[in-house]
Amino acid sequence: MRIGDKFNELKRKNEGALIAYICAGDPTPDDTKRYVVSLIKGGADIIELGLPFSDPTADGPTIQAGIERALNGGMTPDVYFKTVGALRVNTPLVVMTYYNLIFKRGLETFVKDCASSGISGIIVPDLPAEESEELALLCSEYDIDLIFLVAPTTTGARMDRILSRGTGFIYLVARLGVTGARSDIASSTQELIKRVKTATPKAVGFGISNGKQAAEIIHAGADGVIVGSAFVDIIASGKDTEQRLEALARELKDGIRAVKEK
Amino acid sequence: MRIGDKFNELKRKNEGALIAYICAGDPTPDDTKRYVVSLIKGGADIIELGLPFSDPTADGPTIQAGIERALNGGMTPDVYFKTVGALRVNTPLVVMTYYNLIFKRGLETFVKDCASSGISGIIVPDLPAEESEELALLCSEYDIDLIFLVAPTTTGARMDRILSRGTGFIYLVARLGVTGARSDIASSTQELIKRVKTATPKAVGFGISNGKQAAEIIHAGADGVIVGSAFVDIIASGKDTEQRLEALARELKDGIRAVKEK
Amino acid sequence: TKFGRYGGQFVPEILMPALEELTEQYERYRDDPTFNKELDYYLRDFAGRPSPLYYARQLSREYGVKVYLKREDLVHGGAHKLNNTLGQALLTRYMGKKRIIAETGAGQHGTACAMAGAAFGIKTEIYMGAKDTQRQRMNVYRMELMGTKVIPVKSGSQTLKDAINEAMRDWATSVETTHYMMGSVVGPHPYPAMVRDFQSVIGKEVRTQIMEKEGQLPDSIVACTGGGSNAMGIFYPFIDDDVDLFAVEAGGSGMKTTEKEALHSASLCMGEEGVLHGMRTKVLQNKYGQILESSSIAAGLDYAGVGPELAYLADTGRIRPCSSMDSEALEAFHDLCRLEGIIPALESSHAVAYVKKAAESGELGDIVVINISGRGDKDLETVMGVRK
Amino acid sequence: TKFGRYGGQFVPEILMPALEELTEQYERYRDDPTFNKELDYYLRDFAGRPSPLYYARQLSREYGVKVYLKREDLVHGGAHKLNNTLGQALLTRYMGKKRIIAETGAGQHGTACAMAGAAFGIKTEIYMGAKDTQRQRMNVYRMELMGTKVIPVKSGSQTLKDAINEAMRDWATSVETTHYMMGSVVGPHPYPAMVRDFQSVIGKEVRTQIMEKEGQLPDSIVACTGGGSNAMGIFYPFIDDDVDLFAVEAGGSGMKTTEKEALHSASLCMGEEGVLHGMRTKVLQNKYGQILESSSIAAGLDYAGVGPELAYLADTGRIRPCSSMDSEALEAFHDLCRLEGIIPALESSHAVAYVKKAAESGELGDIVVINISGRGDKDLETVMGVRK
Repeated sequence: MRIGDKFNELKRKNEGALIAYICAGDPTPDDTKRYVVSLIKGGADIIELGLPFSDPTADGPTIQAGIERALNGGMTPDVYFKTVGALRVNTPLVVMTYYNLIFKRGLETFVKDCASSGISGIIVPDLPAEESEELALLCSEYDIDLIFLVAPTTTGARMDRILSRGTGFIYLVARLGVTGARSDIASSTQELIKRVKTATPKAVGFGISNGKQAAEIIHAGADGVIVGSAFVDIIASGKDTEQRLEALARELKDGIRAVKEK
Repeated sequence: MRIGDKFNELKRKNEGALIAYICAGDPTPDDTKRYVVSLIKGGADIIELGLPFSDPTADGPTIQAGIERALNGGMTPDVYFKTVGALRVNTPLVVMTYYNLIFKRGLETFVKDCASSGISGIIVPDLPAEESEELALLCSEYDIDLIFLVAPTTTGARMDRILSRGTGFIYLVARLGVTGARSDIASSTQELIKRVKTATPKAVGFGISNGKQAAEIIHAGADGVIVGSAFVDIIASGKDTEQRLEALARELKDGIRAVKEK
Repeated sequence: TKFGRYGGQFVPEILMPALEELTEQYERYRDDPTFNKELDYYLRDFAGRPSPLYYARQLSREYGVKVYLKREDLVHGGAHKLNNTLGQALLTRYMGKKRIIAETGAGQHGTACAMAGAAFGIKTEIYMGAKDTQRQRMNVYRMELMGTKVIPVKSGSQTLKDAINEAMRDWATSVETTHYMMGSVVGPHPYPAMVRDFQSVIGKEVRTQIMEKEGQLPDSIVACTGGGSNAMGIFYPFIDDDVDLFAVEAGGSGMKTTEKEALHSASLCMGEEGVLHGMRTKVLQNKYGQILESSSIAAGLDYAGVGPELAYLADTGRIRPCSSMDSEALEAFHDLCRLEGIIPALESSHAVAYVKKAAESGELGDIVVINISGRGDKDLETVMGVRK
Repeated sequence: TKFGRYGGQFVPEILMPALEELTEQYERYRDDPTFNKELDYYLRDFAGRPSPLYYARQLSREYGVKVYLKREDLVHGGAHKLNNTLGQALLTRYMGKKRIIAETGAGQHGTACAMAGAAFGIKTEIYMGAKDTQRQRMNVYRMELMGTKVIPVKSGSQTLKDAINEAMRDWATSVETTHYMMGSVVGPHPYPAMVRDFQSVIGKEVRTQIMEKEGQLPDSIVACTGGGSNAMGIFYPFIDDDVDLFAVEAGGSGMKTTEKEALHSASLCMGEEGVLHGMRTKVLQNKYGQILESSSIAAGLDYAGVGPELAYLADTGRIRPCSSMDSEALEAFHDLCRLEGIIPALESSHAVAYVKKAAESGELGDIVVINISGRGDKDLETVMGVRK
């Protein structure tokens, strides 16, 4: 399923999107398959599947630990595409990874592999718009969304460039910082949501871990909420993982739904 | 007894002198009194009594160790003169010490104390002729011999200055080095004995430890032999000290006598 | 912002404005007379520049080539590192930022940051892997003495890699007030160019000094290369001259790699193009693009990447990448100690070692300048350990 | 050969000819243009001179007086020691001697000898108390790396005092081929004058540098004083000027003495006239003239005597002896680290400490030069230990 179709579907239902991140292969590829199902059961609308890189400078310690577990569990790009290809879900899948893995595989090969394994979008946290032209062209050619991030520090010409190039959704970085669960939603996040003027759906990530926060984000005007560390924390604990992933997804989705229902 | 008188007496007997060094107060002042008696019984003609200084740079490790024992045994200049004053021997006594102890006591006081405690001569290994004028004048005034050293490296004007200033005897340094028992008599020593042309008796020290060596020295033309480390070694061992001091003195003196008897 | 196809800015969006600002500010001040006058002052009076160019008579005789040593070991702190941190600290002041952060591995760059931070009275915080803080207790203490806060990083392998990540995270949350101090000619633009410029004082001095001593430029210049800041610093002012430039990488215990590790740190010689730490460059990586653990007896060379400009210059043939093994570097270390009374850093010993083996073939010409990028006091324990 | 009534040559006869020869040779070469040109070359290219005179902005503000730091910490080896050993090693070569010996306590002078010996290719042997060789393992290793033989002395207390004795004994048996390298302005003539002359490069540079920076001479110069070589080196070129000269001794843990020990090392302040190590000078001694064990947190100041010229200049009132306690030196050490990013030797910290306490009274005037005689990397363990 395409990301845009999912957002359109949600729009019709007057509902915000829950975008759930986990790291593929954490702790094993088979686990990932089951976890994805749990997340979808709980209400996740889009699944972001991290492809683990050895030097994840843009991730916080929680997700870094997940990435290490995945690498130790044998996750490689080859295994990744096989694992993803084997998922039979009617939910948009997005790959999140660092540029070197894409670069090393060859940009076109990577995009092709995404397309053939059913991936709808690509997020590359260390690839700013300025360096993205080649990948953007290929994504366009293979009908894959290239999703960009905007940060509270993003302004002016850079903002315009990103908004004009991003497809699928725009990933708004909730606050100055990196991924990891935080307890409050900064006013800067609300400002950012207002500042990003685009027809492309806006999803907010970084630091969201419960239904209340998710509701605030949607209430502030976002089209979706991205949650990662909170899910990865559950995987790290290794206890009742599937049930708890599903339960957290449900709590988040309920929070999101509550806003628009009001 | 004056040193000159002793050498005259020995000359009449056609005999070389044995000058025995021990460190006063090693290991206690009372021991020293007994050791002096043993040395004289064995045949020592002149006794050199070290007054221990904390930093004996001109002495070898053997004598340095004796000095440390003496200092630990409570030897001070005051105790020294008391100890020496209590010796009732008819043998010339010579004090050997470093200049700072003399300087600190006051040159005149020191020389007076020597005179009143029955000391006939002073040897100061760290006082070369150039720095000795004041002390020499005082010694002359109080009728104490100031004994200088000459070394194989001493030549020319320096030799003349030393020979003109030295009284009692001239202390010839047997070889390049510092005090300590050595097994051979260098040819440089024989040369040195020939080079030192003076009416003052010549005694050779540094590295003499047995009768054979003593004999060689006298044979080479010296008027006396100075032995220190070999005696201090016996004291260090702490076994049958008096007997062994006496026996070594006897061996040395026998060696010395043998030369002139031939 | 690129060197051929190398370089660029591969960083999270959140850092892009800071890099833009830094680029703009650096371009504003790099040729500013007031800025440069002040920097020159600190380089001279605080760091002790110029460092001498010393003719190594005994070493020359032993190696059979005329060897000059550029004495960065005499710079305050004991290495060339301070040239760069002084420049960046001054820039921090000019930019009106109030805080400096950086990461450090063995502690060399951290110490240089601490010195510069103290000299300019700017609050300085250094991220360091928790394991490294234990292994390098003295350097931690040094930094703390100079008022720098050392933050032990307990995530991951608790070493440099994790310190980099953590420092980047900090910067991402503090860019408005904080300058991130890169320690080598690596990272996203403008760092590779900026650090090169700050380090170019080395090569500029060599040019003046060798003209005074020899009346001509050297035939070759040899410098060890990890990230490559001492190499770029001494090479750059000669880039348009007929001088051969040798970038000596750490050959470690052999030019081999496994799936996860390289026995060496020779990114120029053995690396493949990739993207790491914000730059496109040559990287030691496996077939999937995962970065390999590199290896070297010299902590300062132990890096899986290399400055992008060096990658570019290697491709164009302007510099000649080569390597010395751990054992060769150790031998050269001993040579320099014994023959000249100079204890070089193990890093710099790699450059000396290359001269030792290459001199005979004549490829170095008659006059060689070796960059002695740092002193070896920090390495005595290591060398002692090897001897046992 | 005397400074007033101080100085002289109080040594065993066997050494007198060697001292005569040394005096003669030194007088021959001290003004020889070739000798001096060659020495200047080594001071510049090998040792890294001139060392900067650095205006310590933050320290000045904190202490309330304009403080300039003479940066001997940047000299090769990390202290002013090399100025002297280079001079003496060159003289050794000019005298045609083939071997250098010396004694060392903590290893600073020994290392400087080793560096100079290696630089000139002269065989070098260093006597060191066996206890010191264990406590200062790294310095022993440093010397050995540079080809110097370190001879552990097992007699007596197995420390510096015994090393001095043993080195003297060696010299007594080897004077014809061997030069004895004195490490400070102490010992018999010509050492105090010769070492002072070799160290005077410090003061000469300060004169030029302060004129450039301030257009006038400083009001005062402050230097730590153990044997006194860094003090004489910086004082001497100002001896005829209207500049106050402060010789800061180690106050240790208090200005008290027992029968055998002093809690300090303040020979100028508290010593009495005596004869030690070949010279007449002020000495810490008991009523009988036995030398006291001195004490200081700084190994380089821990000496019961002092250079005879300093004793003379103190008597004439030309220099002002004073002292800083261990605790004050430590505080100043931390000040300089934190405020300026310079880690000073604990020795030099005594000078800084005196400025800290004296600045307020105005006795130092407006412009003070402190001789930072060495860097403090060697002292980190000590300072760390105190902190605990």
